[in-house]
Amino acid sequence: MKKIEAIIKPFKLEEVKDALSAINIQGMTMLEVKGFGRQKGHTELYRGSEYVVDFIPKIKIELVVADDMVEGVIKTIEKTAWTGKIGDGKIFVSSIEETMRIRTGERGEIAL
Amino acid sequence: MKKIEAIIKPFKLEEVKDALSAINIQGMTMLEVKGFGRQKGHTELYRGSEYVVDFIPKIKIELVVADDMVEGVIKTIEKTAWTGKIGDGKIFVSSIEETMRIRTGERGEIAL
Amino acid sequence: MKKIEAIIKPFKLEEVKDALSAINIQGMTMLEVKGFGRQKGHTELYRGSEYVVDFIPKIKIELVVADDMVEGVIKTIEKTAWTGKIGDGKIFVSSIEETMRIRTGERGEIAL
Amino acid sequence: MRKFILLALVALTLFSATAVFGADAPAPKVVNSGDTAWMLVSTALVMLMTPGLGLFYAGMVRRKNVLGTIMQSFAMLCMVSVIWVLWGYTLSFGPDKGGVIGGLEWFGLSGVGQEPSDYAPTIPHLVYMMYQGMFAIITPALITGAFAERMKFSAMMLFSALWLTFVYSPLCHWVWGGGWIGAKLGALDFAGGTVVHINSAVAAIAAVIVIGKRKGYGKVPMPPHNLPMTITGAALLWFGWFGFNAGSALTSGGLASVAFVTTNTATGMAAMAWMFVEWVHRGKPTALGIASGAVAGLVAITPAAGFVTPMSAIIIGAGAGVVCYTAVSLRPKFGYDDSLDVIGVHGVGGTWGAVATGLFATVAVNSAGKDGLFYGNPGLLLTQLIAIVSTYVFVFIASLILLKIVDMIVGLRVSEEDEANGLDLAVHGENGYDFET
Amino acid sequence: MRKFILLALVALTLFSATAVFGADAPAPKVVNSGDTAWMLVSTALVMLMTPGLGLFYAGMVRRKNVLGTIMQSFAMLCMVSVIWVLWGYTLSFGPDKGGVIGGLEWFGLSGVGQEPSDYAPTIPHLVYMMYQGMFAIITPALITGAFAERMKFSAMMLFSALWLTFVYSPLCHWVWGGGWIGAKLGALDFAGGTVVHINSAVAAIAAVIVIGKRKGYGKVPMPPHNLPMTITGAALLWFGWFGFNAGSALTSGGLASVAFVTTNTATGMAAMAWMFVEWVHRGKPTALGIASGAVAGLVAITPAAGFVTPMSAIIIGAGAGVVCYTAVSLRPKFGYDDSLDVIGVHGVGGTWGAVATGLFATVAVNSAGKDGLFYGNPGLLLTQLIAIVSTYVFVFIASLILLKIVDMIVGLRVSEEDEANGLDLAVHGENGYDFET
Amino acid sequence: MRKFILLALVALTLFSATAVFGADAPAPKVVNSGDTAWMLVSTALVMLMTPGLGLFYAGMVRRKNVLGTIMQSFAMLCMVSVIWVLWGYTLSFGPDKGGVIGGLEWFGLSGVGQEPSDYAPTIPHLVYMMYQGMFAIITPALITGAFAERMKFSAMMLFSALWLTFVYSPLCHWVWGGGWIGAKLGALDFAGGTVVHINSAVAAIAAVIVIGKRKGYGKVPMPPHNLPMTITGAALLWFGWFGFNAGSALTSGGLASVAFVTTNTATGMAAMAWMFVEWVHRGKPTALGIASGAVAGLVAITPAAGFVTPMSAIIIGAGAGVVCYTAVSLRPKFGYDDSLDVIGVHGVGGTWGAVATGLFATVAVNSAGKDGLFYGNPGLLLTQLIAIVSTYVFVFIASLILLKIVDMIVGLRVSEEDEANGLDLAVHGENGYDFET
Ligand SMILES: Nc1ncnc2c1ncn2[C@@H]1O[C@H](COP(=O)(O)OP(=O)(O)O)[C@@H](O)[C@H]1O
Ligand SMILES: Nc1ncnc2c1ncn2[C@@H]1O[C@H](COP(=O)(O)OP(=O)(O)O)[C@@H](O)[C@H]1O
Ligand SMILES: Nc1ncnc2c1ncn2[C@@H]1O[C@H](COP(=O)(O)OP(=O)(O)O)[C@@H](O)[C@H]1O
Repeated sequence: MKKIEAIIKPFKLEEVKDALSAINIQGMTMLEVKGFGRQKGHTELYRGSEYVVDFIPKIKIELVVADDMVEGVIKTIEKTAWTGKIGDGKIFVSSIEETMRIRTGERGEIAL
Repeated sequence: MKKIEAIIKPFKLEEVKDALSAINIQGMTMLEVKGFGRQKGHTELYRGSEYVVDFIPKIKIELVVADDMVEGVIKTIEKTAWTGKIGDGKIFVSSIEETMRIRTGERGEIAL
Repeated sequence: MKKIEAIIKPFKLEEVKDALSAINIQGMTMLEVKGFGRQKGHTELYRGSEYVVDFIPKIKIELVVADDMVEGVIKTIEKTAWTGKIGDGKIFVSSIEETMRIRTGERGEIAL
Repeated sequence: MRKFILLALVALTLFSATAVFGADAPAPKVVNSGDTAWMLVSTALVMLMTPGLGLFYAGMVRRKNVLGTIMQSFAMLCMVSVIWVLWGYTLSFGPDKGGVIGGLEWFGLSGVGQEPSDYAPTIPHLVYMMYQGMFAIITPALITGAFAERMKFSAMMLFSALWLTFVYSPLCHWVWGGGWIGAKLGALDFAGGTVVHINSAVAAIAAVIVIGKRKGYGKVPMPPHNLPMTITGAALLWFGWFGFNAGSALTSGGLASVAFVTTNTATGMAAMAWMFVEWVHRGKPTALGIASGAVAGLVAITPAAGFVTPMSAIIIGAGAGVVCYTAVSLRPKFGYDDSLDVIGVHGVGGTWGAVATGLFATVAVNSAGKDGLFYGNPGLLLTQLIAIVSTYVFVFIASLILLKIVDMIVGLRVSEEDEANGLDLAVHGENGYDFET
Repeated sequence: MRKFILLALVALTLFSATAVFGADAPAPKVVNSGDTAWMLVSTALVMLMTPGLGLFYAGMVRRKNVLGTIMQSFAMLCMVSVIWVLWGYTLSFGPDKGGVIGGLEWFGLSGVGQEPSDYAPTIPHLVYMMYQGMFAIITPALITGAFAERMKFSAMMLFSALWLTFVYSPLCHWVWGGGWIGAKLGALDFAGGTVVHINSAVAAIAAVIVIGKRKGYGKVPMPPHNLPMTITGAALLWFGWFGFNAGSALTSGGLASVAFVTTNTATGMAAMAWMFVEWVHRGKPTALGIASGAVAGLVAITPAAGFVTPMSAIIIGAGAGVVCYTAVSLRPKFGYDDSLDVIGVHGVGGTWGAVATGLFATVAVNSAGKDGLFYGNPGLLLTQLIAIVSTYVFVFIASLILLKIVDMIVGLRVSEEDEANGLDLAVHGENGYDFET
Repeated sequence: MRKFILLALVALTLFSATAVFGADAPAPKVVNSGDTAWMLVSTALVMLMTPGLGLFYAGMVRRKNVLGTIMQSFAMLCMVSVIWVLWGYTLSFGPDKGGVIGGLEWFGLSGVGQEPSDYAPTIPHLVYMMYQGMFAIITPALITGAFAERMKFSAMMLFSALWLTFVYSPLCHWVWGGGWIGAKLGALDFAGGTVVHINSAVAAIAAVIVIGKRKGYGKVPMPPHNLPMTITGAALLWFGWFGFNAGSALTSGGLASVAFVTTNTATGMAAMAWMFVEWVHRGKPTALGIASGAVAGLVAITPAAGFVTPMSAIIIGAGAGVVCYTAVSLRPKFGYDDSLDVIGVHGVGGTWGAVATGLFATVAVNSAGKDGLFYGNPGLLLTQLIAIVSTYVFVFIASLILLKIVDMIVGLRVSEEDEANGLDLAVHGENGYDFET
């Protein structure tokens, strides 16, 4: 099993989620994060002064999937989260060794 | 060392934390997330209209533990986070290669 | 590629981020978390009663870097996040198998 | 205390021989401290409604637009405060020019002083002017709910300044300033059903047609980001509305009392009605529903407040809850994106209130009013309908023209990217909340 | 109004032969514009207290219950606004029937008009009615703090409607409507220590007994989710309470001033007292503490406000801060779950205030009052105690019965799962905040 | 106004056999219900400003200090409410001792009762006392913005109690209590430009010098955590300021109306000016900017409100927006950390307002006032400057001394660690928000 972590622009969440549902992804977890990267932040104003805010609101999606799903998921996220502008985000893939569904105690891919 | 990530129902946090403390877990990190899964979300109302909210508030607990603790932790979480209803959540286990305690610079299991 | 997760005290974020920028880290993701550890929480007051709050606000920084950067990043975080008091936090390192930049579709270290 | 002095004077005058002023002479215009106290307070209360509206609206938008939304109301308070004393008041209430508009004689408040005016013979003219100014402030602020989350701030400001001058001021003059609707036609509008609510809602119709929908409207959910803020706003609106409606008596006494009671009663009833209809319809009573119902009730009772009995107010309120609920719950069926339901609440509620005034008004409550249909006078209903329809037509056309002009000058809408990122950051360079540090 | 009097006086004096009214005749009931202005404002101020209470309470609950909590107060404002004009006012203040209840003669406000009543001879009867209505609104809203985070909304509504009819209305009649406690026994309650605070707190006792604890109470922490909201609510309560207490003079003059000053002084002192006691006891001065202390002070001074000197108010306030702090800090020791300390603040504070009135009242402040124990009249203290105990007994039994009835009809408590998920989503289908988009 | 009628009647009765009181006798001091109603309301409005200020300030600090900040204002409301009735009022307004201070004759309000005083002959002395008390409450609360996010709560309390006694009370006496600035020098300060705004800002200068910068100031961003809260606070300030300025007429009539109108007009104009200057300077109109501009306008019009025309108010407002914007945008250039710009807004705005009073005042508006430079009387400007400079010198030195004393006794500043963790948790043992459960 693999864990896919995708950092995307917040307003793309709905689209990405729908596209993942469409390729039969049944579970995922989402959280608000702040990103720092090439998209260099923006200036905010405070009583006539400017200050740079480096961290930009992003959404991170985490999904654990069977190995053979990885490529499909990555592609789907790439397609739907893409705007072509700096800051579209990243996808990271890593290994998951064990999974359990709390409700049933099932383990392994069946628990996803 | 292994990292255990558990996604649970928010109102179970206190119980899970206490049970983990009881089996001598000395550290963990918790964050608010939103989950999408078989528990299919709920409808919310807005001035006479209904809309479906797919993402449900969940709590994610992350703990890094020595390999021999993994099974005990999983069991404990399973037992205390369980309600038997859809949406009880998942546990994912993955490998951690290195750990450091910032305060002391210690590395490896001793740093947990 | 490795993923470095560092849990630090919130007021150290700015310093850590600046130090990481200084060693040429181009991207990272940050999120608010709550930590439970040796730093045993604090008491809060509510109308004459005290209750213990175990979870303390922390910041988690996640960065994925090329393997040869790991040691430098860890050192930098250790140096800047350090106060010497309990609760300075942890650094965890794990493996990332694949990375993609959504904007360009690039994969691997070039995508970081 | 005062009574004793009066008694003493009476006793004295019993021996005297001359009268100060005859009973037949026109009522002298003297400032009454009690009336003035009430009108000063009412003015302050109505002022508070605009920031209250800002909270009401801002709680319903997405987090990324909270400042952009709250600021639209706040900016109306600031900008119209200045416009009103310069040219707004004189256009609306200055010496009548053919029933159409006020003259410029009172430009910059020239001639508007501490002495009472004909509009309100017991309070300083300045208080009357300021009280009316607060109505001029909230009316364009109400419109902003329709195009929330996508309009340029510069366009909003320019449009509002023009609209205040070319739509609000004439209409206000027609109804209250000696113009044709109030003085000649004789339509009743106690506190602004036509001037404030129908007016802003019809401008809202024009705006949503011209400006178009929010990106993703109808596809992605756009949940309110802070409902406690919205409820707080509704509470401040209710509180301030006592000034709006009971203040419209322009004196402190029986008429103000009636308006106060009808306002509170209709509002409570409308909130209950909306809540129960939604409960039956959707299975749950909502917090946004009860708050929205209260606002619908406040809107509907506005034109009627000083002309109807408290029992009629219950019916007016119940009607408002039901028809406004129906209107907003049908909104998704229409193609337009009236973000915060200005049309459904202020348009529908305001129209219902104006019609209801034609039904329930009675001279038993206010001898300066008229009897409505249910008190044997069908004529008033007709009058009310003429006033309503005229307002619709005038406001719609005029607002449309102004919007087109503004669109040509500065463009009405922010870029797609700015809309996606939110107005707060894109337009104002600020972030509503930062809970991290 | 005043103008009319002057004109009338002039007209009469022209004939110079007869006196208008003899000095010995009962004071004529004429509307005074200044008194009316103050009472209109006071009514609006008391209205604002209920949403203020909603904020005060809602900030203290967990996030998942914020709307459910704020809505309980808001719904009281809406529902009681209607009930009051229909039957609440006449039951409370209608023509007395044997000292026990008001008759139904004023059902639907029939006979309640723009002329003054015997209750307040210088303001329109409608204003008096509405002012009293605002008290009837906030009293059941106060109770909701006791069963917050677990009661069904439907049950809360039904209970409140019944309670208003069968508990509030009679008690209010006894104390202020010509019933046995006020008119016969002669107990003093300037602005509602018995009628509002003890009343709601005793109902709260009944409620927490019947409804039981929140799941996890005493085991898991239930921290307040938004203390700035609570402090904002406390500030609005303080502001509105000027209407509550100083408005209870029913006129604008010296008595209102005294009540205003005693209210502000006792409140400041109680807040300081609570804060310092907690500081000593727990090592830190808390924001919730100072806000709670202020509310305790407002409660305690309520029955005494128009009967005591500002210096006595300092003592009353200090007492309130200390006894209420002690009461709420002992709460965890008792087995009951009074979620937001209605009993500790309103019950204990209200009782202390009613007793203190018996100690500190002086006719030097208010000639319509009485002297208390410290002014040489131990009788008043006894009278106050009788009033307090009678209220305890009546309200407790009656509330218990009503709760049992409601429990049988709709059930008092939400399901365990709904309680875990929070009232907002489960009962109202809404989410208080959404800071993500 | 009413007084004039009465006088007229009296004059007439002079032809009759007996006169009640001669025209030459001093005006009788009788309570007027309308004036009293307005002053009761004004007092309540000014009270609301202090929690409003708490919100205004607390929204601008970081989340970890929200309670610590809001509580500083709330604690001022509580503490000064008590101090004022004990010794603050008598020091400020008690019988004059050599133009320097009030005597202790009215300690504990002895002799301050329901009858009018010489300060305000138509309202109860108690109302005048309480109205002034609300000014004494907000002034030290204003200072807290300067040292926000780092001062010990205990030190803040001690400093404020001393400062109220040794700085506020004398200065207030000098200007309004019969002391040398008002009664002898003849400087004009309608509602507190000197007494409230310059006073607090100069104390703020002393405080930021003594207490030093926040850790990280100028290096790490310290963004406001809740701007909707700040805007809500600004709105409450605006609302309450009607009591502050129009209430300073001490009667309900023409003068109050003028002050009301100038206040609203200057505020709207200042907000627009600030917003547009920032828009030009930084490219975007900000929500914090428009709100700050409104406060700057309120500050600047304060000393002038009852002495200038609405058209002058526009100029005063525009000036306030521009100069205060300039001042705060230059702040980072100065080495001091005035956290929430007390100096830039209240110091600069208050000074501009006091100067502008010397320019624009006219007896055409207020016969009890004076003509300013632009009405041919350069003397007033000089007088104003003397008053301003004297205030600067006295307040700066006295505040500095008090701060040093407090520093020696309890220490002014929290530990570095407490500052890093935030005042809420470290000092008050509380957490502002908890959105998790
Ligand atoms: N090395 C990294 N490790 C973790 N997160 C990263 C890393 N690089 C980028 N990110 C995340 O991805 C987001 C987008 O990256 P950015 O460099 O701004 O643009 P792009 O994805 O177009 O190259 C950042 O805001 C950050 O959250
Ligand atoms: N494949 C997955 N990857 C990541 N998170 C998941 C995945 N599946 C489920 N989750 C998380 O677990 C939660 C519970 O899953 P759900 O399918 O609703 O119920 P159950 O755990 O009872 O099968 C989800 O809300 C989501 O946060
Ligand atoms: N085993 C662990 N797994 C995950 N997070 C941990 C673990 N131990 C500690 N943490 C995180 O690190 C933070 C600091 O740890 P703590 O034990 O308090 O102090 P220290 O780092 O000085 O030993 C905790 O608040 C928690 O967020």
